[in-house]
Amino acid sequence: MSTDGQFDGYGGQYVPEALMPAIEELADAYERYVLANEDGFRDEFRQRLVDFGGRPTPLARADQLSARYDTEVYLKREDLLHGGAHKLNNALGQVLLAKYMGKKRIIAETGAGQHGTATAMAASHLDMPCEIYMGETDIARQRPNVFRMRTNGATVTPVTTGRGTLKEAISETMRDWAGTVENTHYVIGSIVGPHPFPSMVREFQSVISEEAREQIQAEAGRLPDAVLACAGGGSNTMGTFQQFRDDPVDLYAVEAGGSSLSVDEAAGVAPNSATLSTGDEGVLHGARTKVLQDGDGQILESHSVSAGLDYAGVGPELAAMVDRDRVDAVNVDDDAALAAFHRLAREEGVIPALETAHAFGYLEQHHDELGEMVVVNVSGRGDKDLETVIEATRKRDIDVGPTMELFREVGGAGGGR
Amino acid sequence: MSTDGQFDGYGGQYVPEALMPAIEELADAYERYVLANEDGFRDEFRQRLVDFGGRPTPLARADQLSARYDTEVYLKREDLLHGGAHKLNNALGQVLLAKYMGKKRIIAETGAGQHGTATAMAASHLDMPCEIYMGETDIARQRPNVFRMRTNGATVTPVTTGRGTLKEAISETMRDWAGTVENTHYVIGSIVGPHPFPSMVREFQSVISEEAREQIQAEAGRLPDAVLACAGGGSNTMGTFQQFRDDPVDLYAVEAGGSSLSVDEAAGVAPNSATLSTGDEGVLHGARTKVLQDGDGQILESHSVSAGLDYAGVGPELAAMVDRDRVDAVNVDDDAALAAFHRLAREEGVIPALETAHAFGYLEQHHDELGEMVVVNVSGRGDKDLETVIEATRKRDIDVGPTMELFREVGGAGGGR
Amino acid sequence: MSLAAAFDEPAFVPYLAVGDPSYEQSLRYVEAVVDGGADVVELGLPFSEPIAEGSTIQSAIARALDGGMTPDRYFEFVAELDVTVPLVCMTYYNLVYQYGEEDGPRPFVERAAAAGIDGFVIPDLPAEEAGPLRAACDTFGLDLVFIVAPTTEGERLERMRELVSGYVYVQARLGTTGARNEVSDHTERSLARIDDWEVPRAVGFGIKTGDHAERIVSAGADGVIVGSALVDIVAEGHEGDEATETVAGRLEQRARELTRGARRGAGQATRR
Amino acid sequence: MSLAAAFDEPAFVPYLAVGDPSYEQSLRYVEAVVDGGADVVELGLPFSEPIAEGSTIQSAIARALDGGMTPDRYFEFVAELDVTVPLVCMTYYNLVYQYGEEDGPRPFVERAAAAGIDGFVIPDLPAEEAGPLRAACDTFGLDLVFIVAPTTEGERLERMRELVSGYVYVQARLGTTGARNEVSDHTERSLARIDDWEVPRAVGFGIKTGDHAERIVSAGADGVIVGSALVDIVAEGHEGDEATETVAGRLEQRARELTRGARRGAGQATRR
Ligand SMILES: Cc1ncc(COP(=O)(O)O)c(C=O)c1O
Ligand SMILES: Cc1ncc(COP(=O)(O)O)c(C=O)c1O
Repeated sequence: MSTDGQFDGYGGQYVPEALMPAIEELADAYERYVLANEDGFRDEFRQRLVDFGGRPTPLARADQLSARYDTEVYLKREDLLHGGAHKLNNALGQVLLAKYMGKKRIIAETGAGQHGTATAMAASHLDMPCEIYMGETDIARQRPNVFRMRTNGATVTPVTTGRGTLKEAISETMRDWAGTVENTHYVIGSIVGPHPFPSMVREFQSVISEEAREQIQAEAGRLPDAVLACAGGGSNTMGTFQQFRDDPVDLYAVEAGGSSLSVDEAAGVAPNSATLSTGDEGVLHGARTKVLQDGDGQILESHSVSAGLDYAGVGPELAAMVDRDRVDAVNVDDDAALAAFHRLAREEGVIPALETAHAFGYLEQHHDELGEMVVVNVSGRGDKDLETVIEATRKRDIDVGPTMELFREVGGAGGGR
Repeated sequence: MSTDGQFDGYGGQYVPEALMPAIEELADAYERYVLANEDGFRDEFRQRLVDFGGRPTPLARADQLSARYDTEVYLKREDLLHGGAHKLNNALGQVLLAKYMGKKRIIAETGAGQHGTATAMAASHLDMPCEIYMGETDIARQRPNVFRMRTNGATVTPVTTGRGTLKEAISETMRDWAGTVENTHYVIGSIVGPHPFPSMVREFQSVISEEAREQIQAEAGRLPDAVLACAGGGSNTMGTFQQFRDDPVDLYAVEAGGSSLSVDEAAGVAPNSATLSTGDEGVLHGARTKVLQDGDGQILESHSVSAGLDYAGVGPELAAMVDRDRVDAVNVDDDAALAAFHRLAREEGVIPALETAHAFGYLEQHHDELGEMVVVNVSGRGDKDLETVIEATRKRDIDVGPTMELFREVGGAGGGR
Repeated sequence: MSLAAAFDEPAFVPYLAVGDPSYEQSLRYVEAVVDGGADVVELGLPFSEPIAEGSTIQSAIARALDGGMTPDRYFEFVAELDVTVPLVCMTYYNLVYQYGEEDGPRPFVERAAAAGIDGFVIPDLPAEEAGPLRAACDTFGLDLVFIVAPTTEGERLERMRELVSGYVYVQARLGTTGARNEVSDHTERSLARIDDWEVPRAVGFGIKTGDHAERIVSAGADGVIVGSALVDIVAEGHEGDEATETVAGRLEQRARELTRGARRGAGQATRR
Repeated sequence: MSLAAAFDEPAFVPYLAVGDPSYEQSLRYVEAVVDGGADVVELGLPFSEPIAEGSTIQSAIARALDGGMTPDRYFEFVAELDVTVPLVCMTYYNLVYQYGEEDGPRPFVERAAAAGIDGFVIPDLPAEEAGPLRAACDTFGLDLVFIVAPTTEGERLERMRELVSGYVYVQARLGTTGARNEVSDHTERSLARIDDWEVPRAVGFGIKTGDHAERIVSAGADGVIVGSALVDIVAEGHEGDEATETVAGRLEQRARELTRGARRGAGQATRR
């Protein structure tokens, strides 16, 4: 770990000059408030995670999966965090930090809406004005999340440039920030972006592994053999791994294999988001890291059935840990993730986010290589994914999935909405 | 409190003879396992509430509301329970009890789907086959909840008689139970139905007040002046009140005032679900209690913008407590509940269920009569209600609500689904 | 004639929902089943939440309610009926309880007695809760029939035995009402458990044909109760928009078949 | 001519995205702004994630990428350009870093030098990360321009001063690129902070008209950088499907106005 934002050459601060003072100020605030607990920041943060977020989240044995795999499988339940995903740990941390820094306004970008909803919740809770940039295509696709942000009092600003998705929203947020750095904090949603974001977000998320490490020892009397977490940008992954880094525990970052690992350079499209497995070094969104790009360095469009993993970059620290073989970068495809979604819901009564389902897809395929005891992080709940899963399941032949007859019987494909 | 199921003349067991042995067996099991902790039932139940449910849920001061009302307002966060509502406390308790009783199968009915999803989750977790009866009209209206149940492995059986809503589903479930009592347990979702259900469900839900009473004393150093909870059947209410019953604390059960408190006898319709406030004594679904009925004793169709409060009866114990003036039965109408939904989301970053919003509507209207410190139970989260709220908000002029322009701009009324 | 006396011969006891599908048609249909040989008629007073009924009778009740049936209309109906057999009111307790100004079952029972009702079956009123209604029945000289289920045993059976009058309704199998093709072998066992009761034992649930009736009576029953099989005929007639007389004819014929079946069983009955 | 020498008179420095909206049109447009008086041209090499640009230039970049622009096509373009003024390549670091077989900026710089590029502006490469690119530029004799923002101060300013060559790009106000009607009063303060630097100081962000240019130069700038105002003309022409020559004419005219404005400002400039 370093505090200068370098991870074996990954990381750094590749941002427009106008933003440099802001991220230097942020790096300073990070060290003082977050690392050194100045003004009791850390204490307040932890207390709010309890009071507002519902921490600690449980860690519990999954009885049916344990039997199925003849492996002790434990679930870390970030799906029970307020908002339904681990995202709030970070959003709350950053909004609170912005408050300590005297900032008056919060901005963030969001693709699927998970980070945007977490940020809007945190900003509402801490009474900070909040503006969320979101591509207009994503707004149309993610209506419920847009409404959640709006009800939390956030302004949702449609971004109409380009295809109207995450990348345009990121540019737009950067642009806003470049013009408003003095009073505004930009809440980045994963361990990506320029230093101090990767370290800071990891720090906020590490509460996951802090709890999990204590809980597994209390419940099982020992450390697990392996820890699994899905990886998009990697905040959930790093948060889940952090306290196990110095332990003899195998760490698996499960990426979205999408529909295929091969790339269509001509179209500029990677039909996956497996950046750790298939990307190579580049500079994206403020940091040197692994990136899905073509030979020229143009960023590819990534794809995954799970919107929250659909990103062409990955956190620099995670990239470095993979290069050092401390973390295994693996991936499962859309089909396996969908099957795993249904399996966890049916066997354990926990409906996971599609992102999360990737980790369980890997468990299904490789459980006999993971040792005797495994902790899997349930990074979020799947309520947000129901429509996607209904559609995707209908198109496929997934034997663990429920039949869709009921939906056909009553009201046809569009449902009776 | 009594264990014979009588509450000042309310309660009892008005069920078909075929079910009597089952409910006697259940009453016996309730006394042995639940009350006397035979075979460690209670311990296992409590542990599973922690591991699977995510208990304890937080109790925390709502800073913005406290300032707004110049009253210390504390939120008890049942919305953070697995599944998103207090319903799981009861569903998990009953499914576990069924297991202790040696039953092999779970059935339940559901209207809006909250109780059905909680039951399906609990049954999946405890590996019990589960069948949920649901009116076909409700199935069409509550597609996401139907899908949640299905993914949890439950069979969802459409009920096609009558109008295809909750009342027909209840009859159908009773009919199933009458034919399968020997191996099947019927999980009733509120403190209604024949003894021992009202007492048993209250017992399972009383964990809410057990925690809240300890938490408020730890955090605020004293008992609150008032406790507020919304009331449909009343399980959330009784669970929230139970441990405060012997304290000098005012208890408010907030019912759904719907669009009006007056009844249209000719049409058989009550445009509200304010059973405690406007109903009178009768026998419904197995118990003597307050009921919305016409002069002949025919049950009226109730109405509320919140599906989970939309029921023409109420728990007998709660009815008795209201008659004894231990609980104040109050109500707020649809409009006030909607406004309160938006207010809580915007001010505190917590999107409540529409059911829950009724309690906050009462707080808004009567905060100056509630003393200096109030605990409000956030019985569930509002994600399930987003579509309803979008529609209902658009039809009204709610000044705390977000404007709906974004939704008009992008994709029109139907959204870009 | 008293209710119990109606079971001197093995009795046929039809059930029809009053007002299904209309007041007038319903009047005619009750007369038809009486013409077909009914010894007692169970007249359903429709309640909005018929939790003990199968879907056939649920639908009949919905039709009757849609047609405007109320307790008062029901009593007019009973008064207007031109039949001589005893009549039993089958309904749910809330209607009994709510009737009239004063709380409790008494006003309802008084009015029912005046209209010509001889007894009650209240499926959601177990013996434990039946004290007030039993008392009111005694006051006005009406019978109170209880349903004995296959699962009713021990103390509960004893309590019912003390409270019952008129006849006992023996539920042949678990489940709610609804016609079945098979006559359950629960029947014999169920009857055996109440072998020594003083009231006639009428068996119901799932009886459809004369053959069923015969087998039930030969298994020891004093009568058969038939609901869904008859209500099905009403429903078909209603859906097919058939003439009242056509449907009435069919009901009468089915009633005759069932009456004959019951009587045939008598010869073979061996009361143990 | 060296980059710095181009600022002997107050300079007009236009920015255009190469390949916007097509290779051929873009060639013509660059020549037009040179004909209009440009002293240096900033040639944008389109990158898929232009995080420092406003929506005008983002759209230009998108059009260029859709038209098939790549680094190699860009270098062909530069080589083919028939102009005599110095050329600066403006792009993002990932394209610089990825080019060629070997990792790092050297192959890109080598190729750029061969094509005729005189210097670079890389908006997402702050001084802290610029070491390798500075070294490669030195090897091939190219300049490296840095952007000084209104918020750049102290140590950071010093580091930049050490690394900069050619000219310094002074960001007149916070925000990303985009034409504004008002010239910010940040300008004077920004210029004052780098009063003693050895390189010419070109001010950009938000300059649209000859009057703006005049005011900026009279506030002490050695040149004005204009992007969005020109790209807007390209965009309008593209959307209106106008003839290339019409658009080129308009660009040339605007360039002339800006050049004149800059020159006019010179008389009033008081270098402090
Ligand atoms: C539930 C869930 N899990 C995992 C992720 C991926 O998080 P990260 O990008 O930080 O790896 C997301 C992102 O939206 C998410 O919503
Ligand atoms: C969130 C929520 N709160 C309250 C209620 C009402 O519960 P009860 O009927 O037990 O009062 C429901 C019922 O569905 C609910 O979903």
